[in-house]
Amino acid sequence: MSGGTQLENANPVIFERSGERLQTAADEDEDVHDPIDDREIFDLIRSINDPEHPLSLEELNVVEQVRVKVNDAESNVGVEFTPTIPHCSMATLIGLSIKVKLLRSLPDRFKIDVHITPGTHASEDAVNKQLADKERVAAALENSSLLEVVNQCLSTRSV
Amino acid sequence: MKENLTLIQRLNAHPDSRCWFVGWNPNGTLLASCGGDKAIRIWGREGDSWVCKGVLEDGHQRTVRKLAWSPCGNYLASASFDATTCIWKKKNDDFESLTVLEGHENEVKCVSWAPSGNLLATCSRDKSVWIWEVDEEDDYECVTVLNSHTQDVKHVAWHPTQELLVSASYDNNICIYKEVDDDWECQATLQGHTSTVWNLSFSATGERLASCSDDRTVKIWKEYLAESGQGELIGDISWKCVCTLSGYHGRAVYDVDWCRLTGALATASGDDAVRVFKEESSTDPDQPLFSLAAHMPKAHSQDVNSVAWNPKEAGLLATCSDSGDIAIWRFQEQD
Amino acid sequence: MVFFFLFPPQTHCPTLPPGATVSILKSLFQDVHVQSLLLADRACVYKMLINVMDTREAELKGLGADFVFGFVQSMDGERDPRNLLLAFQIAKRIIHRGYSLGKFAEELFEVTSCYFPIDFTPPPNDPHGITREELIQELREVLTGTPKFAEFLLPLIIEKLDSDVQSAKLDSLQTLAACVAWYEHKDLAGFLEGLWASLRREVFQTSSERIESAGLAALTAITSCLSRSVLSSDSEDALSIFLEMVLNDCKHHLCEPDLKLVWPTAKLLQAACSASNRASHIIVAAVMPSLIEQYNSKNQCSHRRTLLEVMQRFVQSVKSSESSENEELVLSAVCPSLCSVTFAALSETNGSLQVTAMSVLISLARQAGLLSNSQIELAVDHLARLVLSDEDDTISLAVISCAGGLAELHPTVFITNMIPRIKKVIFSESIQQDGDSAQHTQPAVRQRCLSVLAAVSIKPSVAQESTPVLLEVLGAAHSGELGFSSEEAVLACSSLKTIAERVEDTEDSGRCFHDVIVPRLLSLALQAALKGEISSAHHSPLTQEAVLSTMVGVISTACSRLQPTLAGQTAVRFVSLFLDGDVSFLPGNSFPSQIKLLANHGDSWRQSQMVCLLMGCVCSLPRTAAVPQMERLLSELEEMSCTCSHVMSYTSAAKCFAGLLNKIPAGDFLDSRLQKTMTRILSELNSADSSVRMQAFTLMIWVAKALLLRYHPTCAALTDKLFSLLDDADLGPVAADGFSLLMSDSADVLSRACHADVRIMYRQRFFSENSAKLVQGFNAAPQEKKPNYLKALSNIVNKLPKQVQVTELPALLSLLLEALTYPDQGVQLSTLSCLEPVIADPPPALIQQLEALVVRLLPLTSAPNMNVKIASLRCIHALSRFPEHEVLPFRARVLRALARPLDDKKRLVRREAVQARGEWFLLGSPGGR
Amino acid sequence: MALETDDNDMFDCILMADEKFRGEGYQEGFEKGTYQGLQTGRKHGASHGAKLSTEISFYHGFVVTWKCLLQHGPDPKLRKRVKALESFQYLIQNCNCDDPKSAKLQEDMAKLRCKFKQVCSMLSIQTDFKDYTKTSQAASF
Repeated sequence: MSGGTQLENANPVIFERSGERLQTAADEDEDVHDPIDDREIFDLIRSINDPEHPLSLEELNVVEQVRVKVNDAESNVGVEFTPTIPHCSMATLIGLSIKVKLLRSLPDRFKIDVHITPGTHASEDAVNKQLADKERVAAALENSSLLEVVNQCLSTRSV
Repeated sequence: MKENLTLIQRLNAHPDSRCWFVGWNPNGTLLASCGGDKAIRIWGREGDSWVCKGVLEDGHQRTVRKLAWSPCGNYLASASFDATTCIWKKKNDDFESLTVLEGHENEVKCVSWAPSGNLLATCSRDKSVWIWEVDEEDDYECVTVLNSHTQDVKHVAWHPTQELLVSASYDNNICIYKEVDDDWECQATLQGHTSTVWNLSFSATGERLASCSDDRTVKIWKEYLAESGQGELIGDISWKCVCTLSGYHGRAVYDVDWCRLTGALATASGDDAVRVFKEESSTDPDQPLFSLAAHMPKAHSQDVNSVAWNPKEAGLLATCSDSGDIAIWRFQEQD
Repeated sequence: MVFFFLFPPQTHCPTLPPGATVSILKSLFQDVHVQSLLLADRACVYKMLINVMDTREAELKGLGADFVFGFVQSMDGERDPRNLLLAFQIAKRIIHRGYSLGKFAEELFEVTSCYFPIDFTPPPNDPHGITREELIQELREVLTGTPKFAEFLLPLIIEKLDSDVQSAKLDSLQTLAACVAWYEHKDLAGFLEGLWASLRREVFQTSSERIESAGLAALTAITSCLSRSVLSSDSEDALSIFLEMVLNDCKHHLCEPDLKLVWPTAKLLQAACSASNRASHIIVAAVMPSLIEQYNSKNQCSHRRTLLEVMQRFVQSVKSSESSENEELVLSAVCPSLCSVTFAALSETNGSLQVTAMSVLISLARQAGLLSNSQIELAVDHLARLVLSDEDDTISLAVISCAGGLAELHPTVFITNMIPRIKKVIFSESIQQDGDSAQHTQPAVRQRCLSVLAAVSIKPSVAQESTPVLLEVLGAAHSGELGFSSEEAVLACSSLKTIAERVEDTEDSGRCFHDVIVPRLLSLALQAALKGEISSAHHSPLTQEAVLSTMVGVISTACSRLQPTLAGQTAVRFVSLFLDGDVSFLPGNSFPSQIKLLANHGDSWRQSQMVCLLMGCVCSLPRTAAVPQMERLLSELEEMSCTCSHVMSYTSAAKCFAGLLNKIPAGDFLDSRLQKTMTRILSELNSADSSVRMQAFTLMIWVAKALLLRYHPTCAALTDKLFSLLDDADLGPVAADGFSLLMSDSADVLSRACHADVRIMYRQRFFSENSAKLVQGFNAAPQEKKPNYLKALSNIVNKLPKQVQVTELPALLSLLLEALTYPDQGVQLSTLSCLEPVIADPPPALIQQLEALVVRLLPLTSAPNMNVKIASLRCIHALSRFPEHEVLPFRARVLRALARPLDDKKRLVRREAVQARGEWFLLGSPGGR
Repeated sequence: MALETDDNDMFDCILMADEKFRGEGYQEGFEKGTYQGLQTGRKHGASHGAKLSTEISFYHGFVVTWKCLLQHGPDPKLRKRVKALESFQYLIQNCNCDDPKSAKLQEDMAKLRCKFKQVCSMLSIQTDFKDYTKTSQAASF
């Protein structure tokens, strides 16, 4: 977590940031209703900072637009994220950050499911189950040391 | 069919927070609620509407997860994420903090009072279930610490008549405990759910147990005594799942409550809906059939966390939600 | 303390006999233990030393190394930052003015370097205002001042780089980069490995961008140091040895299949590469081939793109030598294969790959003399293909900029290849199979073609070829051939404008506009106007306002850049055309003999609106160019602006009038002219039943602007009139908007680009002169008129530079807050936009108003108008940066309120809401802020 | 003859050398391996055994001390506590730590820890020495 300590995966592959979403005339038009789409969700989570690298989840390819599925009409969002290494102990934290970011950024009508990309993590099921347990997520966000890490991941000011 | 669950009142009980739990006092005059705002609220009837009678604050440093009324109705126990359980005593119209039970390593998830009122059970993410003994002068003493679950214990409930304790856990199992020559032991482990078991509720007589789970099902378990038939024959009590309600809930089922007056089964679910199930009359007790008697799709704007039948007034139902709201419903049967 | 009387700091003391200084210093160093003195006295000693060093340098140097030793002793153990600054200055003088360090070099280093890295944080409200940066800077200049320190400093840096303290790392890296600048190879030799190891670690495992870049900078510095010193170095080639080490540690990362560490490695190597021409040679030779091979072996697009980007950075970082004639170019060896890779990428289907390829292309082209003609031909072919085929916006944007870049470097290919092809496409007309209608090139393609034409025309030679095509488009649009739309006409004009702006300003480019383009435009417009009058069949798009006003842009840009002689001619031509209907200079004649463009034609607006072209010319010419028949011109313009009923016509006339007025030198002519106009305007405005009040108002506002810009006193009278009009039943709102016209620059007239007489800070001046009036007016005004004042206010404040806003804000805050509660979107919007920057850096007055601010802002986040929502959300976002204890109480309230815009139907609103809400969540939360 | 045989011998040796050496190599390797295996095994076992026994003996000492402290007192409350301590002691004594392989050992340890918690709570001791019982750490949820 802290810069000083030895990183678990000291040398991740770095992927380029995708540019800002192009604005269309429809975006400016008062009368058009823009549904919440995959790209919009992706834009919410791609800038999240990785807990141990000075990089965004997008740059580490932890999140990709193709792994985001949203249905605005039915108010549900599904996000799959891919830990940089299969034993990454940060996986739960990353998932938590994604979940929290979405909880803070989406209308509360949405049901938010955050999972690990199938077959990419040693303890995939355990992590998924924990992230799905809202009671434990709620408890986690009352744990100041956890909340601190999550907030750092979500903070826009660069470290 | 779906019209027979009607909203009586909606209360913004825990603004800017979620409401985790609602519970009626034994004579059904008061409703207690708790939530993420660390507060406990007591609601009572005034005329034909429900109003806040009192707020119990600064008993806990973190979310208050569940509450339990003592059988006599004079005590209220609150379980909190701050790892403590608080006992409140009713002083005429007010409540005062009596003692704080410490010992759990982290979040206390549930608390429950035995029918006698002399025993209290608590459970926690530390995987343990604790049983406390209460004496005349309101002293609480831990009589046992049970570690039968391998994970976070979500719920504990007492049998309505016997000193029999059940617990539900993140490890997908249900455990049943009994005191055997003054030592509590896990008598049986009910397996069947494929994910976290969130809640448990006994039928009026206590020979049946309803459980609800993250696997989106509700299961009905029935007690089978050993062949000899004598109830007091200790050990080899066994419980079997006699019915599974699946395909009704769109997401996790967080709470189930079995009405002691009407036998109706109400569920609270993460799909924002409240449902009521009735047992088909004259079904084989070994394979009962339950049918959906009422379905309120958008009962709340967010997850429904808790559902509670009023113990005295048949059909009066309270629910609460992540939105912080409490809703009071009337369930009418129509023939 | 006798010395301090002898050497009052900062004063010279000529009275002192020669030699006295030395003996006094000697005894000072011997008898006084400086560090046991009081802070102030120590300061005195240092100041005295500085003083004598400045005045008695020779004598001091006589002391030899003893002086250094004395100083070292006296500063040893200094703690106070103020004194440290002084001590460092002395040390600097010792080093830079060549005092002999003798055997005390190490002592001097020790006594100063013990403060490195500086970890001083000034106490809050520190009166002496000494910053950490000052100390760091001073100390750095000491430590890096002489190679004599190298053997001590470099190990120290290597050690400090291991520290976990980010600031220490950063300081060490910067110090390293600084000191190496003075060193030679021999000073570095012993430490290269250690330094490299640390640098590599810092870049590979960096935790902050600043450290990374500092590390890279240091590497560059080291490499260039080695490159320098090798010239003198006798035996082995230090540079190539060092780079060999670097390459050995790095190169394999570039070849790993999963591209682990590609970026940090590339950055390191590029840093080294950019150090010198020789370094470039070595690195490129070692790296490029394997990269290219890698690229060809990969088939995953993301991997390829990464590799291509890496290559592009390498090409960029290559340092071409100063004397590149005889030397062979760094990249010439790899160029062919690099090109083939690039071209391959250009023909891929993956957009981002293509875009990257284009950036490679540019960087290659920037390497002078690298690309062969055939290669450039090929590149242009690809670009042309992309322009004509590709629909994707990002790509076509990239293509256009790439084409522009290439055309600047290699114009000829574009003249012979690109432009003809584009022309062909623009005018192509293919008959559809089912043959019912002529099928033109799709608008999208045409638009791209037009923008490319603009982009490539930077060299006059290219412009010579591209502009005729654009004119031809306009011609076709005018005559209605090939179904050119008016949008395309506009686009063609704006392309011409772009060219007028960007084309290199040379004699013949100017001529081209003066002789060909401007006359052609005029005649087209004129034909359109006249044609419009007679036949009602096909109405030429060139009579449409949109087209005309872009045409104005072309003309004014062109005219503003004309050389004096041409400018004069143009002026004469235009004036004689508009006053006397002289069409002699227009091509494609066949114009009726009697044209009077400025006469009042009743409803024939097509001719009258032509006046905007006149404006475009005469108002943009350099002030040196004399406009003939000024008096007559002005009166006809005034007449037109006050009588004509066609909005664009009378507005343009007014603008033209104002534009000319602004440039007329002060004097009787101007004043008398003004008098006439003023009286006319006022009489019209004051007669309530006048049918031309709007016209008069328009003229007034433009004249006012013209005068305001040049600080002409008469302006005051007009602005007062303007204020009084805020209460006017019909003109009230217009008057309010008038203020934004006064305060903002207009595109086509009265701008610096048009050589108008614009004084600096005229806005501030106007504001400070009138804000009081505004406030009074507001308080006096009847309720239903107040909005006008608020709108006027926000129109003014909006355009003020921020520092002025901040200083003036307290006086106006209550008004601005009130303005937020008015339903008028315009008022809300402009108020919000002027509040936002102020909130971003709030004056105390604003913080006191926090409650009121929040109360007014929150409801606006669910206002009907999306721009209001966005602006208010931005303000609320900015509020989150207020002092925490001030805003924390509002957290819950704001979060609740912002939940609603999260579900807004407009994505842009949601985006702002998300950002604002995110910040507010972090407020007062662990790790948040 | 002799020569021949000699020759054969010689060739045999050469032909056989390969297998012979491989065999020896294997043997050596095997022995080394087993030895090291045993070594590490012993280390591991030792450290774990040590951990367990320290824990148990800590409990034992704990019980004994507290019994002494509480023994002589008529107060029924004290009695209960002593009773609890005694049952704790009973568990400790009947914990079969002599058979490290048995699964029962784990059960017993679990029981001990639970009992320890209970007793601590009864004696209202702040179990700040949770080293044995504590399971969760800060970053878990």
